[in-house]
Amino acid sequence: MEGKEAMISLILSTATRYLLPLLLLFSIFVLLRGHNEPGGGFVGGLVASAALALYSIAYGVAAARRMLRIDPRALIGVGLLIAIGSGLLSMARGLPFLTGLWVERELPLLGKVGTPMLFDVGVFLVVIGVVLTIIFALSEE
Amino acid sequence: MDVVLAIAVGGLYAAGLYMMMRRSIVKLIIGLGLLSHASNLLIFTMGRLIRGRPPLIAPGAEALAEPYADPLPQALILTAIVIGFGVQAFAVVLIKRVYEIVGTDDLDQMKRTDEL
Amino acid sequence: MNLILGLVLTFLLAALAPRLHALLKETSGWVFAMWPLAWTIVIGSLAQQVIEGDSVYIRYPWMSQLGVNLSLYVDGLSLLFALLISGIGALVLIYSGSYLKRHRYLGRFYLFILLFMGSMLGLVLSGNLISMFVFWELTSLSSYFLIGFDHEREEARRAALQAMVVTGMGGLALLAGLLLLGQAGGTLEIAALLKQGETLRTSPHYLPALALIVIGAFTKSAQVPFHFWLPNAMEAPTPVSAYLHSATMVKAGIYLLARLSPVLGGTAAWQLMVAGGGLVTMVLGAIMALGPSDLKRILAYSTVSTLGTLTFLIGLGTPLAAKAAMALLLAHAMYKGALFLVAGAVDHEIGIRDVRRLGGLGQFMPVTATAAGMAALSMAGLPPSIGFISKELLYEAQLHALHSPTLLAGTGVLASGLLVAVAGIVGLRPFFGHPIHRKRHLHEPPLSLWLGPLLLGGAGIALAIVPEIAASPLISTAVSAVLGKPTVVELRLWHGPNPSLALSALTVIAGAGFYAAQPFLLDIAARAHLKEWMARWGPQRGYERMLQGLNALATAQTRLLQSGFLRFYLMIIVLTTIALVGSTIIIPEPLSRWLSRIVDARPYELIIVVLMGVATLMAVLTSSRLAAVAALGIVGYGVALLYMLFGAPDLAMTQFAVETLTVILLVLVVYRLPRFTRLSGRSARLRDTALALAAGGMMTALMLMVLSAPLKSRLAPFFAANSLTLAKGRNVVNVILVDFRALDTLGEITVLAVAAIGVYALLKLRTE
Amino acid sequence: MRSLLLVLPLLIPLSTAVLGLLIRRKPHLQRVLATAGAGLLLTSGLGLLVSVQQGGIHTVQIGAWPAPFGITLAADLFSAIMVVLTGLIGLAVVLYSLGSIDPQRERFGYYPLVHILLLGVCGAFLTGDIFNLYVWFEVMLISSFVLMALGGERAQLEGAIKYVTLNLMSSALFLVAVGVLYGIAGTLNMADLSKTLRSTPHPDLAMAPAMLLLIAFGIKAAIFPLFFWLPASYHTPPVAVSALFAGLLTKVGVYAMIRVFTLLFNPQAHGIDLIILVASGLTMITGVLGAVAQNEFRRILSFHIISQIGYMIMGLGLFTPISLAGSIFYIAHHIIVKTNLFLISGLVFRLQGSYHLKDLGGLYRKHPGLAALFLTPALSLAGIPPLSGFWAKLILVKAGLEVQQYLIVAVSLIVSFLTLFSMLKIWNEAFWKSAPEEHLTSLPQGNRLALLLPVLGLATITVWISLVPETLFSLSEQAAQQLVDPTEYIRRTLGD
Repeated sequence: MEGKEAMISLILSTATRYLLPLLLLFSIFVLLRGHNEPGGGFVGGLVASAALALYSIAYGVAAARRMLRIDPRALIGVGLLIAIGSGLLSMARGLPFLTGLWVERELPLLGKVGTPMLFDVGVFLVVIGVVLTIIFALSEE
Repeated sequence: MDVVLAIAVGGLYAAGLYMMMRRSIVKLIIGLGLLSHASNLLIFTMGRLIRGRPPLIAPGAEALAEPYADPLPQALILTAIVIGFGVQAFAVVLIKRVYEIVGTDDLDQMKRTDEL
Repeated sequence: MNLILGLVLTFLLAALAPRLHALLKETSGWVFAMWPLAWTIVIGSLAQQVIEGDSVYIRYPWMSQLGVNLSLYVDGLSLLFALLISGIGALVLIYSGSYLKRHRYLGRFYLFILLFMGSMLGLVLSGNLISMFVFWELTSLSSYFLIGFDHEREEARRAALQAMVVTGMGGLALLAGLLLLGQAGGTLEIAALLKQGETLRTSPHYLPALALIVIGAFTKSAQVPFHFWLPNAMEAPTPVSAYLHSATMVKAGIYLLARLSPVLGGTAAWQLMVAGGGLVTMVLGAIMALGPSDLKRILAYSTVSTLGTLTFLIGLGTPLAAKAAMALLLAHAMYKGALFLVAGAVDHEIGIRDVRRLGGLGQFMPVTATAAGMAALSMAGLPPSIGFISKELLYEAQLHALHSPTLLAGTGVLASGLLVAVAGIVGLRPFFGHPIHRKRHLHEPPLSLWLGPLLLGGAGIALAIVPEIAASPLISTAVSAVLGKPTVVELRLWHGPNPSLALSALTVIAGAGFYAAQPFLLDIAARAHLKEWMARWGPQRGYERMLQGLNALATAQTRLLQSGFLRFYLMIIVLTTIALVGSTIIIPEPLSRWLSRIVDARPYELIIVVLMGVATLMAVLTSSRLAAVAALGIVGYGVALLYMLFGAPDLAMTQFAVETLTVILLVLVVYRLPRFTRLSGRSARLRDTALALAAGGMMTALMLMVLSAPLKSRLAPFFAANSLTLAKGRNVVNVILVDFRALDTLGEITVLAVAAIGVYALLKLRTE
Repeated sequence: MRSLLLVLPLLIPLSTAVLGLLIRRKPHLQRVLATAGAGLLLTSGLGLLVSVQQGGIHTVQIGAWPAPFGITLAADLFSAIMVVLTGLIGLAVVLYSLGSIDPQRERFGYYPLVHILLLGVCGAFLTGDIFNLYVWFEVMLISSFVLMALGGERAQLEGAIKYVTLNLMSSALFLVAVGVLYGIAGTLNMADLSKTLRSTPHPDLAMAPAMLLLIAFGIKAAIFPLFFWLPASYHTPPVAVSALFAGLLTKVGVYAMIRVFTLLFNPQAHGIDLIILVASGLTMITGVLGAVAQNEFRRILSFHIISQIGYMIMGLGLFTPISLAGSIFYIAHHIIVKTNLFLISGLVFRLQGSYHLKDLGGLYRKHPGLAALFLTPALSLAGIPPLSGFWAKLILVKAGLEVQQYLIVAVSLIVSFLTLFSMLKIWNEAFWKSAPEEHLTSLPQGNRLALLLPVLGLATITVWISLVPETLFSLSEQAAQQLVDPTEYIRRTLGD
């Protein structure tokens, strides 16, 4: 029995090692394409946190926290800060809060870049922070 | 189809409310879940149903072509789902703690704070 | 203006009184007395002007949008009251400093008594109904604190509460009445209202306003059946009883009735309520005064009787009655103030207030005895006292009343006769005869304790001997104000043999009879179980029952409503919703059209809905927690599929993801909780099913109602047209979320953040 | 400038909260930040009020999207008054918390939660969009959930279950109402909804969402028969939290009710005004009877909140300019007084270690200053003249008499008497009665200032309103005028 569990955990941890970067990359893809295709910060954030949650299952919460380096609660703060900041940029220009500002030229890979996308990044980070805070705390029970 | 959904929403409300009126906190949570599904589906139906025309502007087009599903209720529901998730997560953990502290899942045993 | 400043300064002085007292210590009573003395002088200096017929009227806006001003209106009536308040106030302050010497709360006592004095002055000087009401309530409040002065005794607290409850309820009636009056007259300014008695008496608001105001006045002035709080208020220190509960505050109701009599008076309703109520109180108060043996309670009941007489006279409303009322007011303030202070002095010196255990004190405290004797003379209505003059006037008014003068005079003689006996009991008996008390060191109280009674008692005689100096002019102007027309009153001690004099003689004889027969009468009362009967049926009992009833009602109601059962709360909310929302639902379409709209559904859509239905039923019926969670998840996925089918891929993705996460969370938590057990009975389940189905049905009906009308979205076309061009995004839903309505999303992620903080805190923070 | 003034009451608490989350390991800095944030919020609110009073209704289109397509923030005088009150109560409660909240709660995000609550409240007052109002309600709600349960004591959790469940019912109904409104009118901007609903070919349809909102806001406002969550829970968290809730939360429900039933729906249609009046009377009575039945300081206060909500919606039910002004005056008076009473109950608890009247006593003797501090808001709440509560009551009674609604006037007067009665009960037991045992201590030296300053400050404001009621009343009157005639609000929001 013990051997079987160790086997599963070995498979899981190996799989996770390869899956994690892929899933994180995918989450960023979902985030970025959201402005034009289904997706966006929220779903992207969920994908990323699923990946990290998987990691915590495979290696334990402590390891996941170490790997993440930043406390998920701080991630929430940072995400919120980015979201607010994206709205404040326009105020600096005398426009109302949360007015979209866009970089004129299209950038390679990203396409049109503007503050609404920055806002979505904030959403993305908040979602990761929130889901991980909850899952880590529950797993540590 | 909207009539079918109206009936389905009514059923979800009935089930949700019935579950909320039980004495078990677990049923209470499940009832809340059903209730939030019902509300979201209600708003979705209220925005009127359009089959298979998501509000995505086709490549090359400048604007959405008619007919399209109303994007606004979708955005509202999305917000509502996410808020609902946050609240639900909190509520779930709350009942867990309540159970741990009070030692029962029977809501009828939790009326000390109301008693004279 | 100076008067307003004076009022403000009085309150300021009250606020500072505890501190000042701490500085002044022993002399504080004398020093504080300077302030009312100054008031007396100021008011006195106004007297000349007012007596000449000029009333003083000052207006200072306070809440002018509502017609509330801090107005002052000084005419003869206000003048008489203000002089009594400030004059007696000075004496009482001197007295208190000594009476309560070294009491730990003497500083607070000054605070409340000065607060009271300011309020009482404000009340009688107010020229606006509402500002008068403000002061009216403040007198109740200060009375509350003074009755409960000795607050660690439960009786004192109970008496204070009782006084507050009775006068407070009356106060609210009064407020309503005053506002109605103001509405009928279009102004709250007294001066303006006084000019439109005719209009007001014919207004539809007249009767309710009158009734409400009379209730207010009757509670304050202790008219039967609201009188019971006054004897109980004797829990207050004696100077308070002398000042508030005989000379001034209880007369506020009298003042109010007199003040408004030109406006409200003269009608049959007025006479019935005011004169009738007063008459009953006059007689019953006098009878009840024979009962107790406590000096202060005897005095309190006799005060009730006199207040009844005053009310009766104002209710009668004739010029003769007004004269008698003002004279009696003056007389009563003098002699009753004096007698209370004497009672206090006696209590202070030997610690006894029971008349049965007092006697022969005159040889030890002659000055006090003299004061008591003079006051008793006035109370008994014997010459040469102002009490005699007022009683003669009372009889004259009664004999000249339009209706049943004989009966009225008869009751007058009865009540006055009883009061003669009472005067003997409280004013003479303790000082004459054999000393019952064998206490050593029995001696005259200090100056500050006898000065007040002596001056008041003496004034009762002096005012009668030379009425033209002060009494006549003061009463003339007061009567003019009450009658609303200039009137000259000349008080005389002797106006020859007339029916009134005969009645006076009769009164004295009756009084002597009552005095002698008192023990016998008490015996009869005891045999008739009068006390027990009163305890069972009296108004005091009514008050107690009211409080008990209130508490019982409150408890029962709270137990019923705030039962602690969450499902009961939910049920009520659901029922309310069904009732209110259900009432708005209209069915605009025939059934056949709905059927056709059901038919247009695709088979796979129906399959999803049916599956959702089955899962819902499973969630409800299963006895396994995990099955219920799984069923909830299936419903969620069904919803997501529906979103997918009807053009909402973003929603579908989000729903899938959130549902998965929720199920995981639920599983993590729920499997540690106990299994489902059937907790509620069959009937409860049936009831809840019915309720839930009704609510669900209503929601369906609501949706059908809305769906039957076409929707023309004002917003969707704008988003469709501008999402790409202005907001640079092809996914309109996403553009709405991060741009068009980004503020919603900002709120949404804040909610998420808080939820995470909450979960974390719930799991990690343990304070217990 | 104007658009900045409108956004600041959201940005200040939000930024304060977020920064607070980021520096949660530095408790000292947290406290400074929380205090500064609350102070700034009050300042910005005052700025907004002055600006609105001078320049009329302010609006800003968030994201520069024209109304009704984006979200509009709008501040009329009513909103501005409410924001000022929010700032005031926020500051008072944060100050009090400095002296009373335990370090554990501080570590777990107490101050950020308070500021997010303030954010939700301000958002609700300032938004001109019905769905956005829902979102702010949720922000306020979730932070109140967490504050309610933070600490995890048994009573807190039991209270929280009911608080959470019943408030979620309210949210669900609110959400449904928004969905239905969109299904009828196809718009969410409240000014636009007002226009659309007034010209809709199906005016009857609008009554269903009107009723749904009445119930949803009725639950939040704790009116009869929807108030059960309040007495079940308000006495369970730390007193600073109770005070914050007592002052602000129910009033957001009242605000929303007044806003919706002046702007969106005509309350005189479909007998809504009558429903509101009946509810108001029953709310007053059941609330005050609840208070009479209680024997615990905070529970008495909790039930009084309910009965006084009755007065606030009485003004709405009467629906005259003066009655609405009365409601606004009442709200302002009540927020200050009720918060203060809760804070004072906390001081009493600190001194005697209990909220139960039977365990209390002797405070008048040992702490006359505290007694005076209690009497000011207590007598004001009971409507003793000339305190602020008297004026509030007077306005409403006068308004009621003017439209011949004698029954509700009688009820309001009787209830004010019962309020006095139960306030005197507290006075009698906690202050006059001698202490059951000698356990009188004094307030801890270090925290004295933090504990007393807010109490003193709020009492001073009460006294000021009492002596100079005209200022607040004329403000309320102007605010009511804007509510009665919403054309200006609509014009400024939609910009045409």
